[in-house]
Amino acid sequence: MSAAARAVRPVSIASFAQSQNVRKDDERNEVEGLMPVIAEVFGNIGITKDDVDFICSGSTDYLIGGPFSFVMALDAVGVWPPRSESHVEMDGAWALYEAWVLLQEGEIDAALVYSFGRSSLGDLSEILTLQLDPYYEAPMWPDIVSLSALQARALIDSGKATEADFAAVASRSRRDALSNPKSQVANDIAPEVLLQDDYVVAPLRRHTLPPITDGAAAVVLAAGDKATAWSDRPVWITGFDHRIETHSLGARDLTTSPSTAKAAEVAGVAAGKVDVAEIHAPFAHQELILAEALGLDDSVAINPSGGALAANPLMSAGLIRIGEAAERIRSGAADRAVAHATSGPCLQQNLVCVLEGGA
Amino acid sequence: MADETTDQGPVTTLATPIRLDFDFTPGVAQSKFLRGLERGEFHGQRCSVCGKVYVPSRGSCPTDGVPTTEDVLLGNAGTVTTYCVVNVPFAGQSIEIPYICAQILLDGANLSFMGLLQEIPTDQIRMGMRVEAVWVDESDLTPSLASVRYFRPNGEPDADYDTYKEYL
Amino acid sequence: MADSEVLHAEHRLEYPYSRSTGPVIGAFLTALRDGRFVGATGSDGRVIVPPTEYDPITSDDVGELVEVGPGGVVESWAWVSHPLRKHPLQSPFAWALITLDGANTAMLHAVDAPGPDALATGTRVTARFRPEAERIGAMADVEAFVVEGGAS
Amino acid sequence: MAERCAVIGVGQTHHKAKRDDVSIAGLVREAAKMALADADLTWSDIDAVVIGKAPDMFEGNMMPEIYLAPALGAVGKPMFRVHTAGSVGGSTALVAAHLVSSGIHKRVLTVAYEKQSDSDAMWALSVPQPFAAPLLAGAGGYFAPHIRAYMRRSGAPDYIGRMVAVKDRKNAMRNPYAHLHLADIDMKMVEDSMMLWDPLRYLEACPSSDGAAAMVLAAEDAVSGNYPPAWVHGMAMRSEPTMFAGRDQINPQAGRDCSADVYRQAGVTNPREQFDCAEVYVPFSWYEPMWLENLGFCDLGDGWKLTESGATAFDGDIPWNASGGVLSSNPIGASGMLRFLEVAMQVRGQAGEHQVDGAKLALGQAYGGGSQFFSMWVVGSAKP
Repeated sequence: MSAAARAVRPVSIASFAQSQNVRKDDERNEVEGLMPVIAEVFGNIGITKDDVDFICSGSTDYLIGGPFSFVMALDAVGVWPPRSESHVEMDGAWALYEAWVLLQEGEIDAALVYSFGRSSLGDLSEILTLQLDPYYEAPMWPDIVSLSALQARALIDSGKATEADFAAVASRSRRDALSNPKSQVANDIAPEVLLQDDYVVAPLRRHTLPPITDGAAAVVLAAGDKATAWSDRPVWITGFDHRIETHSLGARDLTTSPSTAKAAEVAGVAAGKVDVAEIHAPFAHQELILAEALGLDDSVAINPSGGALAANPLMSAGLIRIGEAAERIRSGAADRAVAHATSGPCLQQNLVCVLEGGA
Repeated sequence: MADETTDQGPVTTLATPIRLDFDFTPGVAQSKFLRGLERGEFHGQRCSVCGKVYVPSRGSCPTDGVPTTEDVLLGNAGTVTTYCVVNVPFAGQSIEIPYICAQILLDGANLSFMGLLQEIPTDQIRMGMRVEAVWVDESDLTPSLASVRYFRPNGEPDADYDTYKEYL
Repeated sequence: MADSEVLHAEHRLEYPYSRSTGPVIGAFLTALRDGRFVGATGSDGRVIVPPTEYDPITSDDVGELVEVGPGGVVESWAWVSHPLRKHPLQSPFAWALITLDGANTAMLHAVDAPGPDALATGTRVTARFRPEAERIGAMADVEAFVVEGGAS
Repeated sequence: MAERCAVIGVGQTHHKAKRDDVSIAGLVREAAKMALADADLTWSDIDAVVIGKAPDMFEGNMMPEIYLAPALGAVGKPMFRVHTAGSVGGSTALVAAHLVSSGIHKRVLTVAYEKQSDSDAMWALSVPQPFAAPLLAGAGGYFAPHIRAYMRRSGAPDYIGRMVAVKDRKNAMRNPYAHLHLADIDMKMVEDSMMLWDPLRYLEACPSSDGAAAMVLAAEDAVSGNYPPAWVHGMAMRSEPTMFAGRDQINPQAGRDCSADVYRQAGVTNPREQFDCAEVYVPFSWYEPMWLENLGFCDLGDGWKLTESGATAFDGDIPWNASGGVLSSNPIGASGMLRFLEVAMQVRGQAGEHQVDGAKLALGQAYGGGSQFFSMWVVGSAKP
């Protein structure tokens, strides 16, 4: 792979901010929700919008039900004088990837990345079906919970996991979320108790599902002198890749995540000990598939933030994984971390980012 | 492949109707503007950094990226900065063509918005024309731009080009 | 301003999309209207159902169309005890990935079964088509799959 | 530090009001397979895929990279989706080019498309939302007042727009892929066409098209294909806020800054002299003189004089939109990429009947939204 041989320019996660994750942000529009997050991500390191050379955002029009929602959101930054700016109709983790690519060229040294979305406005079980094949699948309106349940069933059938394993993931995630002030769902309930939940779509019980979350997040990336000037302990991106699989669920092995494994290989996850992993697994069983694909063993602290089971703001949940992983390193709790983001039904597309603490 | 069972011809199109329902909110700042319309008033907001007045404000100053917080009550009169005459029918249109769509800069505001211009033949409209809002009856006022029936000339002399050329 | 001053409204996003199918999807939908299934041969000879213009892995153009089904095997399934308003069945049912006889990939559809105990991975099912007069050339021409030899 | 990047393959569909012979996947594959063939490559030679299009509501297919990954040879690879409004076709190409110039990938396929006949462009661009202003003017009604303001500011005579409308449609007669082929087009035909948004007539506005565009971009050590590569000499994007006090919508600062950046990278100090041709996003005829000024091909206020002189015609000294441009084909999400692709064709010498003789250096420009988003690149036959 050319990427492995290439000299990677060190880029640091210089700052991270996220909104309070809530079930419904009932008052504010996208701009009003984003402004405090943008102000915080700059304020953390004492810079302004004039200190970044590039801006990239991630969002989707279908959450608000109208075209060009990213256009209005840009007013939360104030791009005057005009800025080099781009947008992906993807999770903010991919917006961060685009900014990282530009920083690799060495022409610019800092970028703002942000993402936003109110998942509460519409019915996600209907909206997300529009991601599916528009001829064969979307017209039947198969909801995301049902599709994830097909994956969970395949995992159980394969003998790799049980419903008790799913409950253990959910229990641990929401218990860990008790120490995350930004989380939406945090509690301490034993797996045995969770297993008394009803099925939503069997074999998925209530606790295996992510919450519906409104939220936004932002990151400042820095390279060169700015990376060291803006942080006493820069958090370096040392490996970064993303991969996609075929769309047809019936042509995939749903119990594995080859795209995650490939991205992990290119990003060099196995090149050192992983202390922390922030995995974007909206459904509890998906963490098990992803942990295996990432090659993580029991020594790795998975989702100390609580992960997507504690807060799942669509279009930001992946970017937040990168930010949360970076914060573990910045605080000194970890030296090397893996962050992951996903998109599409049943983990179709996956992104892997390796972070390491520096002097 | 051979198709011996039908005389309908092969399937070439697929109808896939899509309907999604949302709970929409315009946000805090735009709600203030819309509540103002409900009272027959134009409310703008001033940016604390650059001092410009936006009507409506969507919550932020687009150039400074900070919240607009100071409420500004504007008057009823303004200037046509530019316009076009709509001659084309399109879906959702509710006015008989031809009619005039004008960019209107309210006095005291720093941004124009598009409004319907009536009570003037389409060939007599001019850039710089002074206009005023005509509101619906008080009982029909709603938190929506539909509360403004239209704008019409207010009889004042045209504004000098220099006074509005910055807003083109 | 009091919080209650913030406005809300229902917003409906609605459009009657009309999609041209192209030759391969069109052939599959035409076959459905005729009460049968076809698949397409992929680059390694695997039969893809439902067929796309391209192999789902290699992206190469697919080859000839071949008849498959109407019976098949459940590869995975999920039991919906409370159907959503747009689901194809309004009484409890299963979503399933079904590999039709003669196919090498599974397709998504609904299975009408009396209860979750009637289904397992590996269960054989068969298509229950709508009456010919109601078929229009769409996935919904198959009302649902049912367990082979089952009561429904 | 940046690696050299070249266009080594191009492909586009026949653009039509309704491509009712293909699915969405079939449409994008038509362009992508043509680009691969031009580069003499197959799907497996490609390292990554970058797609772009305008709002997902055109097709009612949310985040379409998910559905299209296997249609575009992306299985097991990185796949990316860009959306920057009308400039998206251009910015999609730029995101793809950066994957090469950053040294991350050797060969990247980039595709932009719109299959807007699945729905209706007017609907999808202005989905009515609660509390929004009543739909007063329709799509062209947004731009017509700015055209009037340009005429006032520059003193341009009213026939300039008609000249552009005729010129671009005549050019389209040389382009077999163009949507509109109006053999009898002349000034009178434009003048007789319906006045839609006074001062804008029907034939001064772009059509609504289904279509796709694709390019293969490669690093210097991965160049292949049937024609010489088109080397990327400069690329830039700029955005400014949609609405703000004192915004100049006729000559937007973002467009000026974007061109200044791309000219600096390409060593261009006199665009009219140094470029052999340009493909510029002109969806309404009057945007040619406006963008001539914004892009520095002439002094402020003189754009219409350049158009009137015939300089931008196919046989002029700086042909603009030899392909027929957006006025002749407008698959919205792909329209920007078509500008970028057409200039690559010109400097590779593969533009056929609309080839500008000896084209060596050319500018591609795309803009979007209410003229607040810009993307541009400069390509040349010589290595940068």
